This record gives sequence, structure tokens and C-alpha cells, in this order.
Amino acid sequence: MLKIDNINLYYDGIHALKGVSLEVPEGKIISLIGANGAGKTSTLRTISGLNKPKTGSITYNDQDLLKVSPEKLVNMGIIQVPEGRRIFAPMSVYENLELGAYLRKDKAGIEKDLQNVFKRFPRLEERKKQTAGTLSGGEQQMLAMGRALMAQPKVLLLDEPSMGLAPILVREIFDIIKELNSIGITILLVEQNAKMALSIADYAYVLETGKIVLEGKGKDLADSDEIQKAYLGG
Amino acid sequence: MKINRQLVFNLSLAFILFFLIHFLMSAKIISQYYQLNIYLLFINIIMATSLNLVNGFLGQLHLGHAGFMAIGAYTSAAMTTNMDLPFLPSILVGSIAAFVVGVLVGYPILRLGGDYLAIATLGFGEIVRIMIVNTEYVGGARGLSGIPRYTNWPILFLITVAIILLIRNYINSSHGRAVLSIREDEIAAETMGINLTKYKVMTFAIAAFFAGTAGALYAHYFFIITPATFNFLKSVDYLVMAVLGGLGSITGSIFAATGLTIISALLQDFGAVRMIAYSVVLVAIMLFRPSGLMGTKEMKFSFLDKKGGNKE
Amino acid sequence: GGDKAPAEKPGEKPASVKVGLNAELSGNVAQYGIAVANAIELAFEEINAAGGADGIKLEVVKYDNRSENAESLNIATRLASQDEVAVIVGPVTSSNAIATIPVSEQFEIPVVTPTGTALDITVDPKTGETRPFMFRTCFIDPFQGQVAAQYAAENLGLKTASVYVDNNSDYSKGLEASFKEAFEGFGGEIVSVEGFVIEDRDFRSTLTKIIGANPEAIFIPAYEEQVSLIISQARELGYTGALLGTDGWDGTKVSEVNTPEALQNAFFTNHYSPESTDPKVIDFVKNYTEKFGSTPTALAALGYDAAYVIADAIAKAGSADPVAIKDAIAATSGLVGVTGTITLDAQHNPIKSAVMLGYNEEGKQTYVETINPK
Amino acid sequence: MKILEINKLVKLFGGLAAVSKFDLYINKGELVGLIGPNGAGKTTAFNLITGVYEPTSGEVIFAGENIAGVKPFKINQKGMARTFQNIRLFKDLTVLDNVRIAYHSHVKYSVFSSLFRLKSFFVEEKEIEEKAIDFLKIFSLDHKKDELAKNLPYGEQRRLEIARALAAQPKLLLLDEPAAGMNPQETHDLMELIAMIREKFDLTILLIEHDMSLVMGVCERIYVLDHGMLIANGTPDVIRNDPKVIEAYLGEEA
Amino acid sequence: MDIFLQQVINGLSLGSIYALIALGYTMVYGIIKLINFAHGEIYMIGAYIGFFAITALGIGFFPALIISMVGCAILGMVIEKIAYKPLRNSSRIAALITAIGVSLFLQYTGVFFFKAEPKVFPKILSDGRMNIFGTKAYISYQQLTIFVVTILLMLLLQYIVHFTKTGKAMRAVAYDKDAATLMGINTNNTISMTFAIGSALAGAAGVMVGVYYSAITPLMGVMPGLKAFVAAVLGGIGIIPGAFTGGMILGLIEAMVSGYGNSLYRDAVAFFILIVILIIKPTGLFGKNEKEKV
Ligand SMILES: Nc1ncnc2c1ncn2[C@@H]1O[C@H](COP(=O)(O)OP(=O)(O)OP(=O)(O)O)[C@@H](O)[C@H]1O
Ligand SMILES: Nc1ncnc2c1ncn2[C@@H]1O[C@H](COP(=O)(O)OP(=O)(O)OP(=O)(O)O)[C@@H](O)[C@H]1O
Ligand SMILES: [Mg+2]
Ligand SMILES: [Mg+2]
Repeated sequence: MLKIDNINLYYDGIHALKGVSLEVPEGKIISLIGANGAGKTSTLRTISGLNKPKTGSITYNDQDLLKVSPEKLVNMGIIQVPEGRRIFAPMSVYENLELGAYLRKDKAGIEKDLQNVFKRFPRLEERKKQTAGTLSGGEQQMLAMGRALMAQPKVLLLDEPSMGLAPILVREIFDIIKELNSIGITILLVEQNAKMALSIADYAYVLETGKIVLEGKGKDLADSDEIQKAYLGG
Repeated sequence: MKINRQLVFNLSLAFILFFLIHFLMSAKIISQYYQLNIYLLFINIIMATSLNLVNGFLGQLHLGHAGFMAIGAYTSAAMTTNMDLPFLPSILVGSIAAFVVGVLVGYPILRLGGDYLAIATLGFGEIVRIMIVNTEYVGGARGLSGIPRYTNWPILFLITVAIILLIRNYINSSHGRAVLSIREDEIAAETMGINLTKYKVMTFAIAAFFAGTAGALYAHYFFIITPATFNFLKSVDYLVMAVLGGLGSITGSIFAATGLTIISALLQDFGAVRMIAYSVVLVAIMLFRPSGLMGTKEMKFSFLDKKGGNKE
Repeated sequence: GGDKAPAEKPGEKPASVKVGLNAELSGNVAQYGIAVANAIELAFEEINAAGGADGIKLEVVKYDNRSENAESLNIATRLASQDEVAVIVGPVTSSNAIATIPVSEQFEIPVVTPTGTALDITVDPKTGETRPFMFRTCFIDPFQGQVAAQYAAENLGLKTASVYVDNNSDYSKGLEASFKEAFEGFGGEIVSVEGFVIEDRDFRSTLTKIIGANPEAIFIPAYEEQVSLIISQARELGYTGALLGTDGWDGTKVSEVNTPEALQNAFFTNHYSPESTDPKVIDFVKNYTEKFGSTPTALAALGYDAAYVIADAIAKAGSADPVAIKDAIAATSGLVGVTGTITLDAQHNPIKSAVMLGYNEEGKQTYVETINPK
Repeated sequence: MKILEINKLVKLFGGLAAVSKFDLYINKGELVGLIGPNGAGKTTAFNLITGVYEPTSGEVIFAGENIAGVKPFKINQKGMARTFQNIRLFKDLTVLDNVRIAYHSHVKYSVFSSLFRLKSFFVEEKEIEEKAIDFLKIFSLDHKKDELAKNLPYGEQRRLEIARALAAQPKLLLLDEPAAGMNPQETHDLMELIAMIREKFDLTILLIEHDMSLVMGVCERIYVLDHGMLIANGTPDVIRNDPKVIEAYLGEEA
Repeated sequence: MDIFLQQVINGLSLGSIYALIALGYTMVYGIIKLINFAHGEIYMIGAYIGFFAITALGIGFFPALIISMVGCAILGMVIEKIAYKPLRNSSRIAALITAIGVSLFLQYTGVFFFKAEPKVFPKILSDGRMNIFGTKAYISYQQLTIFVVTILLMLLLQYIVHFTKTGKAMRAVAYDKDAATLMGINTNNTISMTFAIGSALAGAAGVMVGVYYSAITPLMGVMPGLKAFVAAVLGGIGIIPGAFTGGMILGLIEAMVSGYGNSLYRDAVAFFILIVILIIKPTGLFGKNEKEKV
């Protein structure tokens, strides 16, 4: 279980996360929703070690993650698919996937996972030689996910995977998320698209200006008046 | 018209400074050697602020500013020394020559981006220098000597203050904001109706004009100018001043030019270690203040703003 | 402003006099500046140890002009106005010395360049008048160029030559002109003139071009740093003709960089030869080598002589007044130095003879002969 | 009256036809949507219309004049302004300056007048500032006029970008995914804002958006691009039920 | 004809020196987008390390080359840690100024410790030369060595950057540091590595040039550094084969201007051609002429 306890994060004096606590139990989908600038991305970046919190603790199966370097985190299977996809645009699709398995040494295992990724996203196999930067938005999102899968994730941190995608792709992405969860990957999902995010979440948190203001079962939150008003447009 | 207190205050300060130094010089309290450094300082201020116009406000990396200084220096010095023409028109012609070259060169090369522009401007500066090296009329590599010492304190001071004011006026106008927007985002600026070529070339050429003025003043104080004086390292010196002061801050350039000129003069006594010390200072300042002493801010006397001073 | 030393009453002898040293201690000709500065230091130590210049102690105020013109002017101004020295030695190279002319006039202070050989240093080319405050203790370029040309034409019997000149230096340019004139005067032909700039390290392309014109000799009036490379690259390209040079060749570099074979048929004019048997020279070479660990070059020798010229003048003037010292320098006559006997002429140039040096089978500098120009 | 008309517009990137033979028109006063899958060529179409890219072939007729290949700043001066999919504010300038810059093409005083601070400078500067503040008020950003643009939260940056585009006083406004990264509530507020400015400034608007609630809610007509080609156009109701659009873009349960 | 051939050889051998320095320059630039002005000075230090290794330890050319490369690699990493790393998130021009500072620092510490006077490099490579196809044009074995080594290093570098895992990591870091971190790449080590390789190349160049020109000085890095930078830009900065080609072209231009025109205009012509090429092709010969995707 991934556990975040009372995290405080500052950006040059801006207090971005104000005592955020949340739990991501093994095998579940946990959603984190909230308005722009609420601190969702900051939370994920802190978990991945890209931001250093001033106080608080992050543990994974009781191991203190704040003492672990970002590379080690990847080795432990905590993998993030960052906001805006962040694929390596000048490199080929294939090289992007290779970099996903950067720390792995098992050649055979890598090859097997590569085939699995291609099976899941046939479009990527078609385009494996293409420069990643010229893929369409949806394809890039698939690549970002595929790249994360190459690292053999145990916990997948997804930051707004549906952003800027066509409606048809949004549904596809959510289907993929459910499927990944069904094969045992734990998921922490950050989304603007609250409706979809709550519908697939086992449990969800609502972040507002750096604080968790609401939490509960996905379905319960989706039905609550507050959420309806603030995030689902009435 | 509202009264701008900052401006009035700064100008009064400047004129107190003028008379103070003037008095100290004519009473011979300031020795010739210090006087020489004061002259150098004011010339450096013109160079640093005008370079800041391109590097700081326009956001283009320009590494050949000494080339324009050379054009101004040689043109004006050739007029006074070889043709016996008077000083003031020669400053003007020197500056205009730099301006014209600025337009001619700026027009094709300012389309280049980032480091490619940097190398093109560097190349331009070197071409100017080499052309002078090969022009016997102005003494070739050995330099032009016997230049009359026409630059005096009132002329230097007035021109420097005028240039600072003009640069400030340019920046604090709709035209100046167009320049700033190019620095921030060229594509957005262009789709907001700003003619990139026009503003880039104009700003570059204005900076060249002032560098030409500085060159003319320099030539007529130091008796001799050589092409080597205006080499690439000189451009780097001015770049350092502009960056240390803060790209996008006129007052920053003034402070940095002052500071570095003083440091150079003081380190004179330390022989071989001088340049080592200078380089350490350089790196240290950059590490501690990566955006320069002033960033993009201007120094203001905040007490003057209290009663609704007109901000510009 | 600096505090003024207590004003000397005319006629009253000061206890000490400040001598400014404006030298190339860093930058591209630093080795010359350092050699000269060392020699001057040595000379003043000797003079002070012997009780000073007629009892007046000499104090050196030394600054680095970075081998730059503007900085040389800057330093001269500083020495004259800030430190209030009575006389300035240096700069070492002609270009830098020329830059300080206005200071000598503005502050009425004598400037003695030990090694600036360009004619214009002491004579205004426009008016032909001698510059009242500028002096030198070395022979001048026209003389040196003439000696080199004479040696090529008469002693070596050559008919054609190319000139390869350092375009940055007054020294080199001046020698180009005087060599050309003299060589043509001896009936020789200059087949080409090419130039290089001080930053150059690769001379092959220009040398290929020069060699293409088939000259019997290449005259290279330049400094050792470039000359040593030019010689080796010329030989590498298959050139076997004579290589001729001037005092800028002096030093250890040419021998170190080149094989002895490359240095055969290479000669240069100089102010003195450290092999000389003159006891004064032997002493100087010994003391200098002891103190600084290397054989003194001609530039060091000239620096040494300049120091003695100044000491002599200060002793004669018996005052710290720059104008008095100036007059005394101008009157220098028959002073025996390590580079010959120094008498300044009306144009403030010493009248001396030159030596021609070459290289032996081990590639070391060796004395060839003394030349008195025709 | 047609304010914008595009005929057989083509843009090739190497071998890829990002936009191919695209036809579109917009009448004065209309609010038209442009949708399509990712990579369909929508943003490229915007870039072609605003002059950021030069078309490979085809015409872009704006207010009766072919502007294909004309420089962006000239097109802007003819009365067109836009926002960007990835926000492109002048980050290190203040909110007020961002808006004042957009006003640039309407400034009449010369460089000379600004250098020597002639009367025309002061008169016009005052007017520019007042107008800029008026625009900021509409977007409730006037209290942040002295903040640097980069310090605004994302939603406010989006609004500022629209304010900036409006300050150029365009006849035609192009918005590229204005609701990207906004939650449904924020999107809803944005919809109202767009409706309001359209009224107030008598604007014609072309809009790219993936949020169907917004597109279907405000647009009068919609064009659908796929692989650079037009696959459908018509009213929201027509589009919603077009099988080609459903297959390529909306997906089944739309 | 013989003279022309000789000029081509002169140009290519000068060009291979520029290319050799430019390779390291361009590599560092390609990864962290920093114009590492100190590169020319690392090359100078490389020459001195080689010099002291040979004179003090009495070892041969290849061991000296290796020692110098290792020494420079360490120096490069140290410089990166102290002077560039703290500025990674600052403006690029700030890093440029520190690079200039570091370059001055190395030059003048060099002057301080090694003295301004040139040091004469021991002759440890054959002085021999050979005749080209029976013409009067010569190529020396040293020139040949430098030329071959430059080509080999270019190929090696190209291989490292494009086909090894480290190289892929470098390119990933170059493009997006955070995303690279999320792949488990240690960005600090990768950047250090880049500096190490780039500086080692500079070190190699220093020793070879020391042997070739026989004399080294603390300021010897200034002009070649600048020229190598020009070469890198000419070829398209950040592109390894571009640096090689740029170096060769620059060398040839210089040789031809000196040989058939006036050598005093050599640099002016070279810069002029550079500017013209950039105006026609704003990202250099091998650079992709990409318009920013909006
Ligand atoms: N690098 C940074 N420097 C300074 N402030 C930052 C930085 N990154 C984020 N912030 C600020 O921290 C706060 C939280 O930002 P964060 O990106 O975590 O929000 P978010 O919930 O992910 O928003 P969005 O929905 O827009 O992605 C915001 O106010 C933002 O402006
Ligand atoms: N500058 C460019 N160079 C090369 N290809 C480009 C360039 N700009 C766009 N493309 C390609 O053109 C196609 C259309 O891109 P465009 O950005 O117009 O799509 P879009 O419809 O706006 O998609 P999205 O909804 O994801 O923003 C894509 O395949 C894209 O990769
Ligand atoms: Mg976010
Ligand atoms: Mg788009």
C-alpha cells in the first residue's frame, strides 16, 4: 500500500500542498480530482520524487520513499505517466518504449513486455519507427502508457490521461485503465474529467487549493451535491 | 502632463553627480588615472545599456556589439584625425554609420534564432575587425593613432544621460512593449499584430547607433584605437555587464558596468591573479544571482511613489 | 588623488626616485615583457646595492599592460598621474610604446622603451620632428632590416626573397618596409609579401603559396612564438632555402621546436650574443641565469641596458624632476652596456652595431658575425 | 455575408497531408465549431488561417481578400486574433502589459514621439491603459493587472489569453481548445463568457474543442475534420447523429 | 595542381583539428544546450596534461593520450558540478556567462601555473611525411594520424549517442529531464557522463595538437575553441556528423583563402560564408529546418 501522510510542499514560498494525506491500497483504483492548480500534479510529482516536500511522509509497504532516489522508485514499480504525456518527441516510438525499460536487464522479459504492449496498442506497432513527436495526441497518450508498462509497474500514477483527447479516445483510455487494474496494477488516477474518474474509482479524494476537502467511495462522491455543483457542472 | 517624480529625482541626482565629479576633476582632486577610469566607466555604461536593449529587452543573443563600437570609433576618428573635421558632427556620423550597418546586417541575420544568431553576430563583429585590420587608411592592425582628445566631461556626461533616457523612453512605450513581447514569445507577438522584422531590426540598429556613439567618445579620449580593442572578447565584456546587471534592467546595466569597471581598476594591482579573481567573481555572481543583480526590475526610490507618483 | 612626495627644492638631491615599469607581463607577448622586467629588476638591485645612482635609490613601480595598446596608455597615465614616477620604462613592443606617446607629452615625463624598434616611437612621421620625451635603447627597424638585407644579398649572395610579416605588429611592418627597400637596393627582388596574424598556429597554406613562388630566402620579421612554428612548417613542406629573421627570433623557442636540420640555413639579426667574451656580458649572463634560471635573451639585455641608461641620467640630473631627467637621458653618451656602447643621437636612437646569429649542428643559437651597415 | 472563406486549403508536412482540400466558410456574427480526432489537422488549419504556417496550396479569403501566405502580424491588423492550444502568454510581463501589447496595431504615435515624449505619446498611452483595464474588467482580471502572467493560475491564464486576443479588437476570433484542462463547472462558466463577449463586441468566432458539452452547447454550425479532410458539417444535431463522425470521433454512446 | 592538392591537404588537416574539438563541443551542446565556452580551455589543459605526462613520466604518446583524456574527463565533470549544475534551471544566458567565467579562469590559472610562455612539446610521433601519388604534395604522418583519429572518434561518438543505452539516456535527458527521471534515468549521472566524454575528446585533441604544432600555451584554446564552435554551428549544432563536416569545411575555406587569396581575410571570409550559409539554412548544414509546432 502506498501511503501519503501530511505532505507540505512549497514552490519558492508558494504553499502548494497543505498537509495532504491519502492512501492507495493494493489493487485498487484511487482517483484524485480537483480544479486547476489544486495541487494534483504536485502530489504525483512529490510521490515520484521530482518535488521534495518540506514535511510529511510517503511510504510504500512501510518503506520510506522520501529516502529513495527517483531511479529506485522506478525499480520498485512506482511508475508515473506524467501530465501532458511527456514522450521523447525526437526519438522513435520504439526507442521511447526501450527507455521505459531503462533499468531492466532481463532481455527476454523486456521483449515479452514489448510484445504485450504492441498487442494492447496495435497502433504503436504500426508506427514503431515513426518519430514520436509526430504522433497524434491519442497515439502519444498510448505511447506514454505503453512506455510506463515497459517498466513493469506495480503502482501506476496517471496524471490527466484524458486531457485534450477526442471523446472516443477518452473512453478508450478509461477502458485501458480498468483493464490494467484488472491485471493487478494499482492505480492512482488524477483527472479533470471528474465524472469518468469517479465512475471507475474504488475510492476518491477531492483536492482544493492544496488541501483534501472531501473523500469517499467513487460512487458516493459522484452523487454528492457538492461534487455535482463544483465539478460536474450542476 | 503629470510630473514624474522618479525621473525628476534621478535627473537631479545625476546633475549633482555631474557637478561633483566636474569639480573634483577641475580641482585636480581626482587624478588623471581615476579620471581615465571614470571616462571608461561612462563609455561602458553606454555599451552595456545599449547591448541590454538587444540581449535583455529584445531577447536576442548578440555577441558582436564591439563591432558597432569599432565602426563608430573608426568613422569618427578618421573624420577628425585624417580629415580634420570637427568633433560633434563626427560623433553623429560615426553613430549613423553604425546604425546603417546595423540595419543592413540586422535585416538578414535577425531571422536566425538563439545560438545561431549569437554566432552570426559574433562573426559580424570579427568581420568588422578584420576589415579594419586590412584598411591601411586607418592604420590597419597597428591602429589609428594621433586622435585628438576631444571627449570632455560635459559632453560625455550629457550624451550618456541622454542615451539612458532615450532607451528608457523607447522601452516604456507601445513600441518598447512590442519589443518585450518578441522576447517573450515570437509567435504570439506576431499573431498579436507585431511586425517582428521591423522591431528586431529597429532595436538592433538603435543599439548599434548608441554603440557607435560610445565608440566615437572612446576614440577621442584614448588617443589611439586598434582593431584588437574591439575584438570578440570586448563584446563578451559588455555582454557580461548586461547579464550581471540583469537582462531587461537599465539600472542593472548601469550598476554592473560601474561595478565591473571599478573591479577591473582595483584588480590592476594584482598582476597575474587579476584575471583569475575577475573570473571567480563572475562565476560567483552568476551562481548566486542567476538572473543578474536586478533581474528585470529597475531601481526605484519607493518613497517617491507614495503620493501617487506617475508610474511608467 | 595621491599624496605628493614632499616637493624637492631644485638642486637638492632626493633620497630616492620612482621609476615606472609599464610591461607586457601577460597577454600574447608576455615572455618579452617578463624578460625585460626581470633584467630591469636585476639592474636596479645591482645599482641600489652599489649605493644607488649617485646616491639616489631607485624604486620600481611595476604594472602589467596585458600586451594591449589601450592598457599600455592606461598604465602610463597611472604611473605618471597616480604614482608620480619620474621616468617610465617600457612598454616593450613598438605598438604599445607608440600608444604611450600622448602621456609622455601630456605629463612631460620621459618614456624609455628598451626594445621598441619602430621608427615612429621617437620621431613624428608627419613632421619629422623628434618626440621630446620618447627614448629607446635599442637600434631601430630600418637599421635592422638593412642589416638583414645586406647579409642576404652580400654574404649569402641571394637574388630573390619573400617576406612573411606579422600583420599585427608595427615592428614587423616596419621591418618589412626597410628590408624590402634595402634588398632591392642591393639588386635583389622581392617575389611576394604575405601576412599572418598573431593568433595563427597553422601557416601551411600561406607557406605553400610562398614556396610556390620559389624565393631563395624567406624573411620573417616576427616573434619567436610564431617564427618557431613557421620554420618547422616551412621545412615540413619541403622548403630548403634560407630563412632570415630579426631580433624577435631570439629566445629558446626556435631551437626547442625545430630539429637542428630544420635550422640550417636560418639566420637572424640581434643586439648581442650571450656567447660574447666581453666581461660585462659574461657577468650579466651569469647573474641573470643565477637569478632567473634561464639565459638572458637580447630583450633582457636591452632591458638591462635601459635600466643603466636611466640610472646614469638620474645620477647626472641629481633630481626627481622628469624634465631634468629627460634632458640627461638625451645627453647619454658613451655608456658601455651589454649590447654595445650607447650614445643617443638627435632622434633619441642609440648608435650601435648588430650581430648576425645562426644555428649550429645541435640547433643551438650561435654567433655568425658582426655587421656594420653600409 | 461571409467573413471568412477557405477554398481547397492544403498543408503538407513532408509526405503528410495535415490538411487537405479543406473548404469552410463563416458568416459574419456566426459561432462555428471545428472538431475532429487528435491529429486531424484542426490546429494546423488555425495556423494556416492566421498565417503562422504558409499553406501548400489553396485560398484563405478574409473580408474579401486572399490572405494565404500573408504574415501573421498583417493578418492580425486586418482584424483577426486567436488563442493557442498550449497557452502562449507573454509570461514575464504583467497582465496589463499582455493586454496593452495586443492594442499595438491601433497605436498611432511614432517611435520618435516615444523617444522624445511628445504630447501624442501621453495622450494615447492614457487611452491605451484605460481600454486595457476595461478588457481586464470583463474577464474579472483587473485586480491582477500588475501580476506577472506566469503567476496566474491556469484558468486565469486561459481567460487572459482570450482578453488579450479581444484587445486587438478583431472581427474574427479563433479559439483553440479554450476549455482544455478545465473541469465541467469551469467549462460552463467559459461558455457563458464566450456568449457574452460575442454579443458585446459583435464578434464572429471559430472554435476548436474536444468538450462536446461546450461545442454542442454554443456552436451554431460545426465542421468535422479527420485526417485533414472534411468529413461532415452542419448543425450540432446533424453532427451528433452523423455516422462518420460517430465512428471517427464521438464513439458509440455519444 | 600539386599546390592545389597540397592546399587541400593543408585544409583537411586543419579541418580535422577543428572537427576534433567541435565533436566534444557539439555533443555537450546537444545534450544540455549549453555553449560550453570552456571547452577550448579543457583542450588546452589536455595539452598540458599530455605535456607533463610525457616530460615528467617519460611515457609514450598513447599512454599520455589516455592520461590526458581521463584527466580532462574528470575536469569536465568537476566544472559541470560546480559551475553549471546549479544553473540548470536558470536562463541559458546565465550558464553562458559562467561558461565564459570558467574559460577565463582556466586560461589565467594556466598562465599563473604554466606561465604565458609557450612550452615545447616533446617530439614523440614520427616527423615523417609521405608523398601523394608521386606529386610534390606531402602529407605528414601526424596529419594522417589526426585525420584518422578524428574520423574514428566521430563514428564512435555517433554510435554511443544513437545506439547505446547510455546514449539513449543522454538524448532522453536532453529532451525532457523530468520525464527521463520518471524512466529511472539518473539525470545527474547522465549529464556528468556527457561532460566526461565531451571533455575527454577535448583532451585527446589537446595532446594531438600539442604534438602537431610542437608548442602549447595557456591561451591556445581561445581561437581553436571559437573556430570549433563555428564549425559546430556550420554543421548544425548538436549534430555529430555536422560538427565533423563543419570542421572540414572551415579548414578548407581557410586553406583556400590563404592559398589563393589573402590570408589576412581568411577569418573574415570564413565568417562571411558561415553567415551566408546560416541565412540560407538557419539551422546549419545538417540541422533540421523545423518550424516550431504551434
Ligand atoms: N514549478 C512551479 N513553480 C511555482 N509554482 C508552481 C510550480 N508548479 C506548480 N505550481 C503551483 O502550485 C499549485 C498547484 O499546481 P499543480 O500543477 O499541482 O496543480 P494541478 O492540480 O495539477 O492543476 P492542473 O489541473 O492545472 O493540472 C498551482 O498554484 C501552481 O501554480
Ligand atoms: N510543424 C509540424 N511539423 C510536422 N508535422 C506537423 C506539424 N504541425 C502539425 N503536424 C502534424 O499535422 C497533423 C495535424 O496536427 P494538428 O496539430 O493540426 O492536429 P489537431 O487536429 O489540432 O489535433 P489535437 O486535437 O490533438 O490538437 C498531426 O499529424 C501533426 O503531427
Ligand atoms: Mg496538473
Ligand atoms: Mg490542436
